[in-house]
Amino acid sequence: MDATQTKDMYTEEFLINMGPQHPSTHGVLSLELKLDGETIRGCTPHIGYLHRSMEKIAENRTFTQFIPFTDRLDYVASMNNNLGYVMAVEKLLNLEISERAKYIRVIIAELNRIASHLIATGTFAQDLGAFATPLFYCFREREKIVEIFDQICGNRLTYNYMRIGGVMADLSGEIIEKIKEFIEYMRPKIDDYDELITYNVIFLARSKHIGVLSKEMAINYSVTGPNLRGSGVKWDLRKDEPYLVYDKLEFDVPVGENGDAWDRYKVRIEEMRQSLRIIEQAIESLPQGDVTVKVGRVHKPSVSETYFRTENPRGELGFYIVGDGSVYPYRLKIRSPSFSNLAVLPELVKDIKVADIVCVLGSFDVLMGEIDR
Amino acid sequence: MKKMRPDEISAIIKSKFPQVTEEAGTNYIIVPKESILEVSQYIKNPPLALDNLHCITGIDRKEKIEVVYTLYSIGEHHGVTLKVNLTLEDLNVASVSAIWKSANWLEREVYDLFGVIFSGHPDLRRILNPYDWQGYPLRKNYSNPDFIAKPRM
Amino acid sequence: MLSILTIIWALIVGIIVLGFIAASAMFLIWWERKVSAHIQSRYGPMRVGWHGVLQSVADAVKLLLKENIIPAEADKLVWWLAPFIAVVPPVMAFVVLPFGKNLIVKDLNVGVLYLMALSSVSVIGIFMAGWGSNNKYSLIGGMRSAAQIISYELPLILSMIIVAMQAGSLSMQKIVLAQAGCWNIFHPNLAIAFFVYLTSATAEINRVPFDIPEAESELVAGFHTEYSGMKFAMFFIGEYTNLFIISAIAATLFFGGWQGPVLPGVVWFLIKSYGIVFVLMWVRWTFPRLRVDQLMGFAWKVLTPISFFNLALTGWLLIK
Amino acid sequence: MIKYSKNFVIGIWSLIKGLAVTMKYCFRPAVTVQYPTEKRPMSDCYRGLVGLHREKCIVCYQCVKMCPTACLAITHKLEDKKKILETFKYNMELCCFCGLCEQVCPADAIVMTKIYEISVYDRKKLDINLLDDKKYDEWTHTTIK
Repeated sequence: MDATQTKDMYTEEFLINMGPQHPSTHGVLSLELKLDGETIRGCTPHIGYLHRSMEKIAENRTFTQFIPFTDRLDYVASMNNNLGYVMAVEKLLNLEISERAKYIRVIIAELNRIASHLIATGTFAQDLGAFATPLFYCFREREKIVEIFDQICGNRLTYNYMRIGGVMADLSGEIIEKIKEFIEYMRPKIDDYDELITYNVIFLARSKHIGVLSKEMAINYSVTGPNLRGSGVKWDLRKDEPYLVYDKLEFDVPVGENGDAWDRYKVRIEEMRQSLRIIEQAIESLPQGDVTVKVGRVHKPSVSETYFRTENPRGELGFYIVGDGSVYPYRLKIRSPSFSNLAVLPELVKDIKVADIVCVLGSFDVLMGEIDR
Repeated sequence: MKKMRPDEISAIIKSKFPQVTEEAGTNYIIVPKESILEVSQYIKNPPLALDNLHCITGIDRKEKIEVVYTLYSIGEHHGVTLKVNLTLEDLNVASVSAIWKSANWLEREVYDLFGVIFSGHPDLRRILNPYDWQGYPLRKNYSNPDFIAKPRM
Repeated sequence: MLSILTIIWALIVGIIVLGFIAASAMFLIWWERKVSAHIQSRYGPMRVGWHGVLQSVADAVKLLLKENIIPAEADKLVWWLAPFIAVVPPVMAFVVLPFGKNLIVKDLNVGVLYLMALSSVSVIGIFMAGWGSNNKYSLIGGMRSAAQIISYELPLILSMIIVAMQAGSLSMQKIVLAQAGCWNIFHPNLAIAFFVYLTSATAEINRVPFDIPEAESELVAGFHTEYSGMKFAMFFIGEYTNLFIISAIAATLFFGGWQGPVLPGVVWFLIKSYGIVFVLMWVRWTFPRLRVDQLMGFAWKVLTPISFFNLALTGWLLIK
Repeated sequence: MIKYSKNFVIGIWSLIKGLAVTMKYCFRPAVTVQYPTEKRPMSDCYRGLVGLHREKCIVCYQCVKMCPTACLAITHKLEDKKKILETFKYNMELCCFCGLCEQVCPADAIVMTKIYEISVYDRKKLDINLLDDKKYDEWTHTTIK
């Protein structure tokens, strides 16, 4: 075992395996930490404990059959995964969907973004030791969203709601009322989070200037989503490469200043506010019409390939689909945001305390279902 | 600056590197595997400034394996797709992980699932599969007793 | 003859105290679960008894029936002894707690000093647990605990000394009686001492926001990761008895102990103690945890200077 | 020094604000339900176990073809050129409750029921014969009363 020799103190480094069973590794992530007392000298992530071979499965499923599998990638934001996948397939098929379906997709995707950010907020506070209280508050709010989804599509976690060429079911007036109610309910709650955690002095002390991710490094590591914006890069696919009807809706892209853990957290809190704005506008301008276009049960794309990416709560979810003229994709690659976001972790945790690695990991909001696929 | 179209980007690259070609009917740029490093080096910096290596994909075309690099530029809002064709006999290609750090894990994934060897990679281990796994699961001819393909309809 | 009576008396008192400790710990565990549940918009235990009031009894029975798992590589003796050493000091502290005018086991004339001495013993139990488990997480937890308790000992003792100075005695009863006219908390210098005391006492018993020895999100469960069954329960009893002890000391030193109008002394004492327990629970379920270096910095850079300043101020006020 | 004390006061104030938030919710009614005795209302389109109206089934095999996890299996026999359902197996272990079979069925024969309390001790019980009328009796009354 190698040792570090400081002036007159001699300490031996020791290895500690954090995970795959650990309360705060957000799933089955294993971090091999080299510790010098409380200070981290090295960190090697080991992933793949949740590998289900989604890409191989996709080669044996028709395009519609694979939609339920995308639910299980990022199981906190299933709707956004559904959306990314069906839009990639629609791009491959050159399919144009109805205007109402587009608005519904935006409403649903933003609702799920709030749900996902709520979990990120709660678990991050939990990681910093605010034991369970913010997490329960977040789950209380998320429950409202999940109830809405339950009424729309009949399931509470794995929605399977988006379809190639539209959505599974229309939004009834009753559900739209519920969503409006939710917006009114949610706004003061975000202010409560600000009071309870965001500006709490202990929380600030724990998360400010921890895990600082510089702009250049974030871009070089292909970090995306709130983590990239936390580093001060104003980049949001909804603004910069608008899909669906995002270009008709008005919203801001919140960015952080220093790129530390607190900035990443704060970007998520602000994004929840912006998502509420988006939903409000989308409901107001929701047009009438069909929610699906008539397509066959199976889809036969021509021999072509396409790459399409959407802004997921965790970053940019990309699907690289190769069609060979049959009803099955020849190759389907899932570019999951958490995978690239996690890759930067070993760089950020050098020479910080062991308590901070939990903070950095929590602020990245990685999800193992998506990393391991 | 005006957003560049893919064909403009490929024209710039082609004028600089005569050895690259364009895939028929698409704007994918096919780079010979010897020159991937210098092409990467060039497009990383301005004028193209493709600073974000978004995704690396392998595609098993049975007689060859394609490695697809999807690149975007955060500042300039444009993107390009590079392709490197590898024959099954010689699955070596230079690693670009020194140019884009994100390539580190993405290349490990392609190595893990397709068996493409990225020479010059700092840490080429399997990433999703266990370290002692045999075979490359996303090859079309992969077989394993535990893997049962769903019967096609 | 006298000695036999003394022994019988000692036994009766011992049984009463132990009974109170067990009942108090169970009540506090239930209460903490209820408080946390209501803070978190939940119900908490509801099934066993009225609003789950007997839940702790059910849990105790379950823990008694559980298998006692000893890690293969553990240092057996140290590992086995640790829970007992962790639970003994809080029990011993009951000797000098004045529950009422005559309701005190033994009014030692060095009562405050005795409490200070006991509060530093419990660290040994925790450190033994961390070392004996032969688990890296436990070891880090034990080390953190030792460092933390030693750091927070100083402001704790300094703030208790200020009370002793004010009362002119180290005896707990005399301190209570000295507050007959005006509770200590209403003196500004003693109010500062109270907040220093409460903060460092929270750190002494490893509660949020100073719970780094058992920091769940980093160290799984810190020093008691490897414990199960009744040994785990011993740590729990020790923790909750400690919680009661520090609240009772605070009530005695700063809130006039058993003194109060109308109601009997013991009721006043319990009301005050459990009131402070509630505040500590409320704090626990609200705040995040400090990091280990911030925690040490807070003790040495904030609390200790304030205590010394306060000590000088009190001395000046007394001499004036 | 002034800045230090100002930060100190702001810090203490932020802690008090946090305490106020938790105290506020301490006196609000709880939002959870006492699960086995009290249940949330189910949504109309809830996707629970798969059920079958056997008289409606036209043996078109669409559900079998659509199922992404191959959990349905049908056999039929021919009686004067009419397809008669012989067996309809449903392997619940594989089912992912996606609802694609319900959506694709042209005769509305296959439906998603609202049964979700489906724990068993024997794995064989998860292999369900959908033609059995009593198949879900065990699971419809599992709740503790």
